[in-house]
Amino acid sequence: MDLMLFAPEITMVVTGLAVLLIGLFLPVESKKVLGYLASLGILIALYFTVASLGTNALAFYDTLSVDALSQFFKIVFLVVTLLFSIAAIKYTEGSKNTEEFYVLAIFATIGMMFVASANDLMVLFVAFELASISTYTLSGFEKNNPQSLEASIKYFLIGSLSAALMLFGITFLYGVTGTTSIPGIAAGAAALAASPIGILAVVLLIAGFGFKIALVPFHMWAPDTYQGSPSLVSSLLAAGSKKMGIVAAFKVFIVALIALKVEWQIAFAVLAVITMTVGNAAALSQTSVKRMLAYSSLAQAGYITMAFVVLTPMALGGGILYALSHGFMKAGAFIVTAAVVYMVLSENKDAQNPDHIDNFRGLGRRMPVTALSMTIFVFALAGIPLTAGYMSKFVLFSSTIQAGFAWLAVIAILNSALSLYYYAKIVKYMYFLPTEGTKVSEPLPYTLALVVAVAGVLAIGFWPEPFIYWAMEAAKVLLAGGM
Amino acid sequence: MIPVELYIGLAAVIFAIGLFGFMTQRNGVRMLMCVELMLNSANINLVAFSSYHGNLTGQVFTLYVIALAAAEAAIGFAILMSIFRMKDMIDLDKINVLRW
Amino acid sequence: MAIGDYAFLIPLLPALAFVLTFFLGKKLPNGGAIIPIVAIATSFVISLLITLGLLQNPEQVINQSVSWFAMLNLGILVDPLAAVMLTMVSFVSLLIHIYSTGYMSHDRAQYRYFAETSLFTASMLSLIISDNILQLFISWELVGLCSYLLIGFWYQKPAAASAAKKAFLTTRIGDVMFLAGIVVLFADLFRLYNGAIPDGIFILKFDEIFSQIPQLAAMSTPVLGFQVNHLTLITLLFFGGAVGKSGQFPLHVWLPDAMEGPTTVSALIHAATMVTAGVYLVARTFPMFIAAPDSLMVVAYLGAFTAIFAATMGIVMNDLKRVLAYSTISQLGYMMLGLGVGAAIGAEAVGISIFHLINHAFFKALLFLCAGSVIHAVGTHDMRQLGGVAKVMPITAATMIIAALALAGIGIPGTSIGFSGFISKDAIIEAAYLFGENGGGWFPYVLSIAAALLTSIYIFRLIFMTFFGKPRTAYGGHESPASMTIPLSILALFALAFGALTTERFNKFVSETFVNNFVHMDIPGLAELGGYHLAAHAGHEPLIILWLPVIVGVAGLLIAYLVYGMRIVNMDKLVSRNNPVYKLLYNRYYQNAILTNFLSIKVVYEGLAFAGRAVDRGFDWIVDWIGNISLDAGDALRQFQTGVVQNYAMIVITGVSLLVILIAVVREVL
Amino acid sequence: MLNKQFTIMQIITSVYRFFRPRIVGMVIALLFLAIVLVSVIGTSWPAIDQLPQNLDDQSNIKGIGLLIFTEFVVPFELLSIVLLSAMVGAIYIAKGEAGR
Repeated sequence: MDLMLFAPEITMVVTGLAVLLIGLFLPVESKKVLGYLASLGILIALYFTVASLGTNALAFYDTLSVDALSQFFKIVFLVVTLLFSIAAIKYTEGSKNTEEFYVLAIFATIGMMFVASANDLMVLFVAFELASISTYTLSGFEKNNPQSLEASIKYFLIGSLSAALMLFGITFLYGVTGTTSIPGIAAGAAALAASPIGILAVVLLIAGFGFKIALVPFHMWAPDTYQGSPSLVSSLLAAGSKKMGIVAAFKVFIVALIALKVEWQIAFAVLAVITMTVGNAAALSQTSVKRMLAYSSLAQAGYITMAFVVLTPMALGGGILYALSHGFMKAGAFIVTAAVVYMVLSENKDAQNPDHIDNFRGLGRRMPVTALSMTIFVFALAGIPLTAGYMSKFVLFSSTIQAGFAWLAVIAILNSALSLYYYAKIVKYMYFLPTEGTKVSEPLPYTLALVVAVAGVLAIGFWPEPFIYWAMEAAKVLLAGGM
Repeated sequence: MIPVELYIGLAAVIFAIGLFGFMTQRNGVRMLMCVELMLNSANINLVAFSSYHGNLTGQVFTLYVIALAAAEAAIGFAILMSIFRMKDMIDLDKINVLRW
Repeated sequence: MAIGDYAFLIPLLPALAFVLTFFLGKKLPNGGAIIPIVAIATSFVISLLITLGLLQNPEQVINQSVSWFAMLNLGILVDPLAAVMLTMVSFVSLLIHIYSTGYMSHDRAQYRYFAETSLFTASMLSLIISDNILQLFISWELVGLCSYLLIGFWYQKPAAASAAKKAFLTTRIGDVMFLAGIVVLFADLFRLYNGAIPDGIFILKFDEIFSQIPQLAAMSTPVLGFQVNHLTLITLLFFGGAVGKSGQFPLHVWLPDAMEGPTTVSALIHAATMVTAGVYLVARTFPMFIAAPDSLMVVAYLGAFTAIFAATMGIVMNDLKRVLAYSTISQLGYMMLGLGVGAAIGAEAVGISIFHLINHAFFKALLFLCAGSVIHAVGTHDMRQLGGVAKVMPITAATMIIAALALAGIGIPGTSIGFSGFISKDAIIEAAYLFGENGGGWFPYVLSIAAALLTSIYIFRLIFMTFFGKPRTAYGGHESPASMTIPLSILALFALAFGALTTERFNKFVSETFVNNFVHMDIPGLAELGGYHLAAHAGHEPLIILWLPVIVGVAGLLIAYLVYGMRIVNMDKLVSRNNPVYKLLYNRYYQNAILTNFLSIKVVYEGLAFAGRAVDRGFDWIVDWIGNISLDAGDALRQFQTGVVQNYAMIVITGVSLLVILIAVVREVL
Repeated sequence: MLNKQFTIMQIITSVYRFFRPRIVGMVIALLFLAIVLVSVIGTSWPAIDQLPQNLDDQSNIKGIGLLIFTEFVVPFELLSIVLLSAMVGAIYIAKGEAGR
């Protein structure tokens, strides 16, 4: 077995441990080094992943598989963590606990990466929990801020509940088929499809994954947690761990449970419609930008979920591409709020609700680069052409129509038109409303992270061919296993 | 031999009790206990199925779940402690600043 | 190297100018106006040379494409239609830029103005030059975005910010329809190829789309018991986009409000760039329209209706710029009508419509720039406070009168003597007559004649109230600087003579768009697909038909002179809140109230847009009410988010239970 | 019109108080339990005939150990990271700041 297949994971583990150990011996002033170290490690892992694109292998008694799908999502997770890690250089400045912040994020990413390559439900479950447990702490990282703690405990409790539900569902799969390996379950799925327990198992698994993806009605924690957590953690949650739920659902439903296709297609059709509508409607009147982004992220999850309903190679490719685009857009948007929160707090230490939309007034003059990036991100989220969001939506929606789900596409298009209202609101606040504030200097790490994210958004928007190609390759993996 | 349905039924009842507690208890620690209850009901399932299938996968899984439950409990208690330090109570229905 | 190889520079140079101006403009004199002026001038020269080349040899259209991804491409297409549009847009935009150096000289954010206008021009040029529908759509969105920025240029003014938002959101409704049309088209084409698209075929490229028209026309889907032809559906969705962009009823509401930007921006929007995009879209995809049953009928009727609808409102407006805005809507209605009558005259319709578009661009830009000149000098745009301006500003007055004569369409029928507006508008009205004669219904013809009368009345009302008589209030004022009057004079020259000089060549030239080395469309054959009967060649109309437009034009002039010049009727009695007709017109048919009411039910999105505005302005109680319902729905949804984690768990478990039951039930039913 | 939101909120809270969360929780938990039980009873579970198979060695520790270090070594290794992560997290969150 070739250990190089797991070079990205190994690099990440080594990076995490190194950050943790070195952090113990560094004085507070020089802890900045940890940020550079972590970013470097993530970059190396990213390099290994990109370099091994196209390989195809099973490893560790077939419990892990390396294929186009897992590689694609590993890239998504690593990119998001990279953005997170660059931006966190500023966020953790002067903190005693830099190493904890980084190591938890890196461990969470490791969990996500293993979910992406899991070929066995046991691996999948443990890796899922690794990502969850690490992020529980991260979201409560500002432990003297009641909002952060509240976010953390809510996330934790609903997360544990969902884990229990998911585990309960997995036990039934194991009970019927006698194995936890994904191909094994696929082989024995005929028995599942014949019995009512199949439906229950499907729904329990949807609840478990839906918690991470934030599908209505399993989304309740998401707005609260995204709002209360440190903005950077929200970016990791919305852009990274949400995708983990999606890739897990891809694997489990499309590969393992294709025999129960009808059942979960019904469920996902209902959930997709409800999720995008609730997300957009509830976002309309939010005043906290983070909360608005959280609801918008619900809506985006709803769009991606359409891929499960349509289930053609192109739709799956669209969904997978959307996952990558959303990673860039959402991570970027949350990093912008992080920069704004930083600006507000550095002016007034006791500011309440630093992410309130009023603080975005006149941002176009106060922080021009940040505001411009935010404009690009929200336009991308709204699906304006020449951005990643447009390309992904185009592929996804047109494949939906093509597969004969015109009604679903109509709902989605109407929803995305509706969403422009609140995205435009942010732009309006940034560029059209006056402010008393003066220009502030933009912290370099935030700016750097934003530039990377903007580059990603525009790259997919302007030159989508390679991205679509890899997304389609990833989609082929799913359908080859299942159909 | 006891039919496997009875084991699963027991697990389901325990799971439902856990759910009931989770939905109605205010005290954070009790809610955590309910989560443990649910995880352990899943463990009963796993072990029962493991026996009835004659393979050990389920029992290995059970061990892992126990370890995960421990890790989860550690985090949960830590967060609750932090909350208690700040507010002098852990009634979670009163912690609702973030809403709407 | 042929000049055609430089065609890609036409949109690229202004785009480059945008970047340069945006970053360097602050440090240069005049906000760096010289950069966009040079860039656009170069674009103009290239376009002009290409047009002249095409005039020599109309067969050789320029088409260069690069593969973008999979089956899509980026590329440029300069055929006669695109060439004349490019030349006109770059020319008018150039003049407006030169004029702006004078007009905007007092504004601190000049550099931002010039950057945005040059991006605006670049987007419009790239829209025209696109050789595929997707690129056209992207530019289309960019145009919308720029208009948002420019209308809201003075964003400190709440009215401007709100108008910008209104323009953006209203045209967005059209954009959504356009996008839906593209998506349907894409899906259909994909299906025609069974998903296996050969290499080197770009399915959204125009020649490819056009070559599939017969197959598309054969597809239909039952909707609510009707067989909906896919081509009709697609073209109507496209037309929906054009309705939004070109300010046709009922999506015209944004255009009058768009006056809140600088007057030069209004000129740019109304004459050269934004609103003509919709007409251009329909002209560009004309082969699809003519092969689609009923689509052209919708275009003709809606166009005619918009023409008269806007003209009636033009009569009662007191704001100089608003009269012109409604005039634009009305004239756009004529252009749409001109395309719609293609049902009777085939490809020639594109010729006459685009001809009117070009002439309109000249005289409407002139009207706006003159109005800007007056406003710049006098400082008000309420006509009731003006009067006798001709004495103070002779050049402005003279050029404006020429523009008015052109708009009213004064000339001698049967010859090519007349103001440019006459030549083109007359052609449209005659075509509308043919349209009626060939079974299209007389409604468009009657409305277009009536609208011609009203047009003449409102524009001369404006002239008499503003330039003649005695000053009604004391205002200062002086003739504008040369940088402003020279563009005026040039435009006046074009308004005077362009139509007369080119009428022979123009129609033939533009109608050739669909027959050359790029596409070879059999327009009569396609018309049979669409079920339209093309008439024999025009020119056999009764004399009265030829003369009627001019007669009503002159009649309008006389009426306006009698009422506003001589003041033989006491308007104060008529113009009062007690006169129900005036009230109805003045409140613009209460259209804001009715429209918002209607649309927000039909299109939740628009309702919300207005709700947002209603909150901003405390504007209209109906809107307020409906907006509240939408927001309440959002609020009601938010109520579930109680913030208590136990309730969250309840919802999760309830969701799980219900989902299980739902799936079980649905599976039983299926 | 002072605040519609407020009245809706009041209705919801009063309804909520009226029903008492326990009853709602009970109903939901019972519904869930019923669904699980119905599904379980409606399913025919596969089972081996007798157990344990090997009467000589009733202990399965060895088997589990083997499985842990062969087939399921990946989750085992992951678990070590989970525990490390939980430890770091729990210590960080629970650690009191000086002066609080």
